[in-house]
Amino acid sequence: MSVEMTKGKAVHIVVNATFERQLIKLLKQAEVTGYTQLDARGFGYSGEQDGHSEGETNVLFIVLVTTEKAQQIEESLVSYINRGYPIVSYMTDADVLTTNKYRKPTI
Amino acid sequence: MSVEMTKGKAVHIVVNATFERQLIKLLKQAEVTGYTQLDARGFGYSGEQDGHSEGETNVLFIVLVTTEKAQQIEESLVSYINRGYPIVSYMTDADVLTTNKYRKPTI
Amino acid sequence: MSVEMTKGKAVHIVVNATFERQLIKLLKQAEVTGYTQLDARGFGYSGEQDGHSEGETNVLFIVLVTTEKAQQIEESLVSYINRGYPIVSYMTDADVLTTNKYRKPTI
Amino acid sequence: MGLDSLLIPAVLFFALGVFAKLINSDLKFPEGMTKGIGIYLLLAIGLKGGIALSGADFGLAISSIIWGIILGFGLPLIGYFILRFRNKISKFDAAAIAAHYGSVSAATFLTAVAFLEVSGVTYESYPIIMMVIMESPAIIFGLVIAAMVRKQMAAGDANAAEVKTEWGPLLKEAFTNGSVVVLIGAMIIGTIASPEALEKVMPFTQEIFMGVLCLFLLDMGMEAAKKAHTLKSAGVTLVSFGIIMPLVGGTVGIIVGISALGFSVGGAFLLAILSASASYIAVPPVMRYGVPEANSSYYLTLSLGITFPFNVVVGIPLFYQMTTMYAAL
Amino acid sequence: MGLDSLLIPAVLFFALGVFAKLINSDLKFPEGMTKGIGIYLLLAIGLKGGIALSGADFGLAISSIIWGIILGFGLPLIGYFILRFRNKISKFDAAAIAAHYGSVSAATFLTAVAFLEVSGVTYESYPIIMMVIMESPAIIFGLVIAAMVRKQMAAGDANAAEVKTEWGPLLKEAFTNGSVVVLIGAMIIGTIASPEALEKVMPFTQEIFMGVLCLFLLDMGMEAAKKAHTLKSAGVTLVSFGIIMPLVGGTVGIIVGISALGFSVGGAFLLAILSASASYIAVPPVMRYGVPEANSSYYLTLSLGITFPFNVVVGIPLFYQMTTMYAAL
Amino acid sequence: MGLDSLLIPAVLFFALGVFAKLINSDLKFPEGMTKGIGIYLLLAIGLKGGIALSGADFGLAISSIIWGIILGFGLPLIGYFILRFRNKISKFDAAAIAAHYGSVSAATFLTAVAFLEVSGVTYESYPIIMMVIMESPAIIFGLVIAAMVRKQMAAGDANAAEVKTEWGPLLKEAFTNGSVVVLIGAMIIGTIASPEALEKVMPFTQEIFMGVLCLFLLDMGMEAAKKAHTLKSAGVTLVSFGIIMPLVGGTVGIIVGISALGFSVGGAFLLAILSASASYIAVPPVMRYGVPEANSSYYLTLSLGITFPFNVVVGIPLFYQMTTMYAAL
Ligand SMILES: Nc1ncnc2c1ncn2[C@@H]1O[C@H](COP(=O)(O)O)[C@@H](O)[C@H]1O
Ligand SMILES: Nc1ncnc2c1ncn2[C@@H]1O[C@H](COP(=O)(O)O)[C@@H](O)[C@H]1O
Ligand SMILES: Nc1ncnc2c1ncn2[C@@H]1O[C@H](COP(=O)(O)O)[C@@H](O)[C@H]1O
Ligand code: NA
Ligand code: NA
Ligand code: NA
Repeated sequence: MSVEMTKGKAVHIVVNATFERQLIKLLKQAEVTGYTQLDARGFGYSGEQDGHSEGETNVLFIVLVTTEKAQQIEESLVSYINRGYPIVSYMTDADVLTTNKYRKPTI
Repeated sequence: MSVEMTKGKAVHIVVNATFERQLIKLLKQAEVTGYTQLDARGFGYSGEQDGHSEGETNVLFIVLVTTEKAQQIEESLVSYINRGYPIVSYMTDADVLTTNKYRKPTI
Repeated sequence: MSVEMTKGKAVHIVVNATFERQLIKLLKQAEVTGYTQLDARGFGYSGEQDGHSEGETNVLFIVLVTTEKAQQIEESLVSYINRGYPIVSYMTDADVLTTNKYRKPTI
Repeated sequence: MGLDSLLIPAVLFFALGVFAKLINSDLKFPEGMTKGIGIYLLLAIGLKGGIALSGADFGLAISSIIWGIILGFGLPLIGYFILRFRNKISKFDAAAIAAHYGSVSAATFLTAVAFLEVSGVTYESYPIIMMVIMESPAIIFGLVIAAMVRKQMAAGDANAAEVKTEWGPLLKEAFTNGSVVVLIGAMIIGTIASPEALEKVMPFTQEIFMGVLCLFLLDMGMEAAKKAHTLKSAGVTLVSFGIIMPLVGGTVGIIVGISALGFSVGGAFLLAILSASASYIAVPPVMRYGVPEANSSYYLTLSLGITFPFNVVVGIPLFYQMTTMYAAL
Repeated sequence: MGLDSLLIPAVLFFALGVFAKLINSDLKFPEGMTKGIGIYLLLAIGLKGGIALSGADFGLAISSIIWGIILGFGLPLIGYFILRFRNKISKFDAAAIAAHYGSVSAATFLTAVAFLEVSGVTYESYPIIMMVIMESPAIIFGLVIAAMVRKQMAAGDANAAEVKTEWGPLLKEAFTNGSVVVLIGAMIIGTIASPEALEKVMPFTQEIFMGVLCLFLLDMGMEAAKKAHTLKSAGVTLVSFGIIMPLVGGTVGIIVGISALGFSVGGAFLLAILSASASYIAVPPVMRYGVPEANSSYYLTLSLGITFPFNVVVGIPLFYQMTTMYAAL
Repeated sequence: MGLDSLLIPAVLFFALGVFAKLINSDLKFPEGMTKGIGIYLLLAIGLKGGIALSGADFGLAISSIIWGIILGFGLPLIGYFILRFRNKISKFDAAAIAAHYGSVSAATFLTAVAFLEVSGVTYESYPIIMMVIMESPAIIFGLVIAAMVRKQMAAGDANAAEVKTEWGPLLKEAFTNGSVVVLIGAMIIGTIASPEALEKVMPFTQEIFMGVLCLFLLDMGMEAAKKAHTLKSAGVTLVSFGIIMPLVGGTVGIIVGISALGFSVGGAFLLAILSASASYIAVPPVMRYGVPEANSSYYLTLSLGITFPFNVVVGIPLFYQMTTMYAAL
């Protein structure tokens, strides 16, 4: 037998650690059922983020959602990017394992 | 000249740190040639995992494998999810760089 | 309204922490506009990397670029892999959020 | 006396931590800092116990160990029945939670020690051995009960094979648990190492100890406050258990300490604290892995969010009073 | 005297850190180590201040607090106008940078304390209170100015709603900031905790303090050198501001310390250092989140890359001389 | 005497760490904790050396440095030939491994110091300078040999350009290596800083030193046991090298210490330990990057999994005996 997977999107969002709380708020507003966070460093328009202090640390969020919700989340980020927050986001197709007695994660 | 890449899957598995050893066992049983681990935090059905103590830390595994092996790994997770372990997994298509004199990684 | 996303590649590169500086040089040579780094552990041909000391730590780089640049980056890695450096790389399709007044990130 | 316990810096820093989270401060210890301090505290207290032991009475040490094992299995059993009493808590949850209360909280113990030292009350070193001993039985208890429940359910279940427990690895956990190894290892080292050599490590393990404890409790305070947020999800039954169980355990501890082991007031009080306290470092990971069927968000909410603050603020002065009175009988 | 300040181990380790980065060494502190040490330093200095306070003069304490608030708002205002003077720096950048200079650098302050102790100069404890007080007003200043600038711009802007500032959370930052909470909390604990209990934490918070500071400054030296790399991107105006502002602040601090508060040379000198120093731990994250329009790479380049080294190497001996001379008038 | 060395807490904690991994305990230090402790140890020992140096004999210091360089190049050369003797180990592996044995292990050295202090044996400070000196030559040795081998191979190779070594960055590593910078930097600071100021950092760098070392060795014990797991993959030749090389190095060290430098038994013994010990912190990362052709899993298996435990358990008492006997000739 083979498990059937649910097609969805893995939305990746890189933000500065100081924006972490705010992003979680946005994700809860978008009613995601869960997310995964990874501490990261990086480089971009706003220079190098070497993780030395909180303000210089990035956080990578991975959120498994439906294509619609993915779109909705990306939209919610735009205004913040325009206000100057260093936010980079991209999404990839993802086959999510939902064959389990809880049918989770609900994407 | 351009390197040719091998088509495969990048299997992502998020588990609680206390399940790390067991997952590695499962991966070795599935005869994967390697894996990458990242410490993570997150949120889901079993609440918030803030990384404060071992039991509240997640680990994200990324495993490059063939589509068949990917299926096999996902299957091996189901029974554990059904027993209550907080495990979330998804896979994405991946073009793996195998053009090297070792032809590695063998996915 | 819906944000339009730019199609590109998310290049993933796993290297030993001792190769971090060199990889950043390579990425700058490839003129990438940014990258994200995550500290990682892992297992492969060169054994287990448990993150205990610098030489046993991995770093996962994620770079958002165009398909051409992705190819170019992968090529630049081959000679290093052939010289014995433990490097594993793969790329996935990525829809990058570039709808913002800075039109960033330039992939 | 009660008030005094609140004037111990360690306790005040715990309060500061709680306060910081209540006002939703962004104060946050770097990843791993608390784990590191925790290892230090266990190492230091283990050494202290070992040194004291080298000059201790063998017979009393043995009976302390035996009583430690009895309490280690007895307390979680009591806890389990209290939890199952009104059949509101699932058997798995009851087993996992009971295990936390059978085990101990080193930080609570250390705060109690600080309390005694400030109050200038002497105490025996035996409770330290008992603290080491009491880590493991409770873990075994929780894992065994859970396995039995599983078998029970599997009876009327087709794919029973699936739920087969691997005893070995699970029971191993009870003895190879990191905290247990450091604590018992350091104690042995404290007993066998040459005294003049031990002298040289004292500045690190003894002199700066109380200060480091303050840092640790500051973080514990923040964690406790965070867990308290999830109280409502736990429900009245569990929350009240978080208060009742330490009272029961503390009382048992006093009786055993005074009547069974003939400890001084200081020693019996420390045993009361051990019995009243619930683990939130050693046991949770073991239950997470060993009893996945239990709701993991309950453990820490109870042991760290309710019982720990209760013991530090109410328990320490209360049990001290009770011990003094019981000893005076 | 000037030379002496450079013979303080803490300062020498700062130099070592700078040197390590200049030769591009791979020396690197593990993630979180500096954050952890930072919490320790704040906790220790807070306690020290609190203990000193318990024996301090109430009236003078109050006027110190009031002057702390005045300087906390006054200094960034001066800084803002200096920055905006030639209209080369955007209003947002000016507001964010000025906030850093209104606030203080604990490490600079501690190095100054080390300097005094080595030189055997006594000092009052009031500057420590002022250090606590001066963290917040500057933060508020920066956030308020930025909000005003936003409104101004929004005036001629269609989607103004979007830029609406949420005052609550922003101002909260000024008081719930982690550094502020630890510092003020530890100070209160130092005042109310029982002296004999505090005795027990001294070995950790006082005796090893200067040594830990060396470790901290070693890392700060590396960071400062890293930031210095980005100097050219900052431009002449900003770089010169990083030198001018501490001179202005230091002078103001001396005058207030001697003439307004009647401090001794030691106390006035410490106040000068507070006024001259710029924050690089507490304020940057707040500005990152609160004033996203400002270029974040400027703050640390200025406060850590220029002003901190300037104060440690030039400022400390210079301001000490100036204070002595002014006090002699 | 031999037994005594095993009663040093530091050694016992090393044993505890080994034991913890043997019983497969889940004990684990948080990420970065050991790196942090390592920086502290280097800083403290560097300062100690510097302070001692300020009162040392210049001539003897110079000859110590010269002999340090000679040993730093000589020992890995000996090691390289032993490894290549039966042509079973590739040239790259031989070069990389030899480099580890030319360099030193600070923890082994510190354990030896603890051994002397407990035994009440005095020792000169020169070995500390030599420890600093001996880090670099071995690194250069390994990189140079590897580069030569590469050229050799490239001779009959089309795309030789590809393997061209960038000398600059590689050799830089030998001198800008983090451990070297902290050690030599702290030593200089210890020499030039004002004594009264250094007094203030002693509680941190000297008093708690031996205790911190215990924590460090606990983790080293766990790592050593982990590496030992991979022994079989290393093969007999390498494993035996891990025992033979320290014996050779130690003997050379004793002779140089007594006959060439005229050290006391304590000093010569420490030099023997330096020569016998293999690096597992500074050198591995350099070889990983500089000699990618070598099998990286060998280095740590040998230096940490075999040679370190051998030196701590067998080497320390053995070399002490040998030194005493040789000195008595
Ligand atoms: N092209 C890119 N690929 C991957 N990550 C990026 C890229 N550009 C920016 N980032 C990440 O997003 C963060 C913020 O980007 P920026 O706003 O450009 O400073 C950086 O610190 C990186 O971690
Ligand atoms: N929708 C989701 N997207 C991304 N990660 C998730 C999602 N749901 C759960 N996770 C991750 O999986 C872990 C366990 O999930 P759960 O079993 O739902 O508690 C969480 O702590 C998250 O790190
Ligand atoms: N099949 C794989 N899937 C995911 N990550 C891998 C795989 N193989 C190797 N890696 C990662 O790449 C690193 C170096 O690989 P290697 O050169 O095979 O030792 C390993 O430590 C892993 O983190
Ligand atoms: Na208990
Ligand atoms: Na200031
Ligand atoms: Na050596």
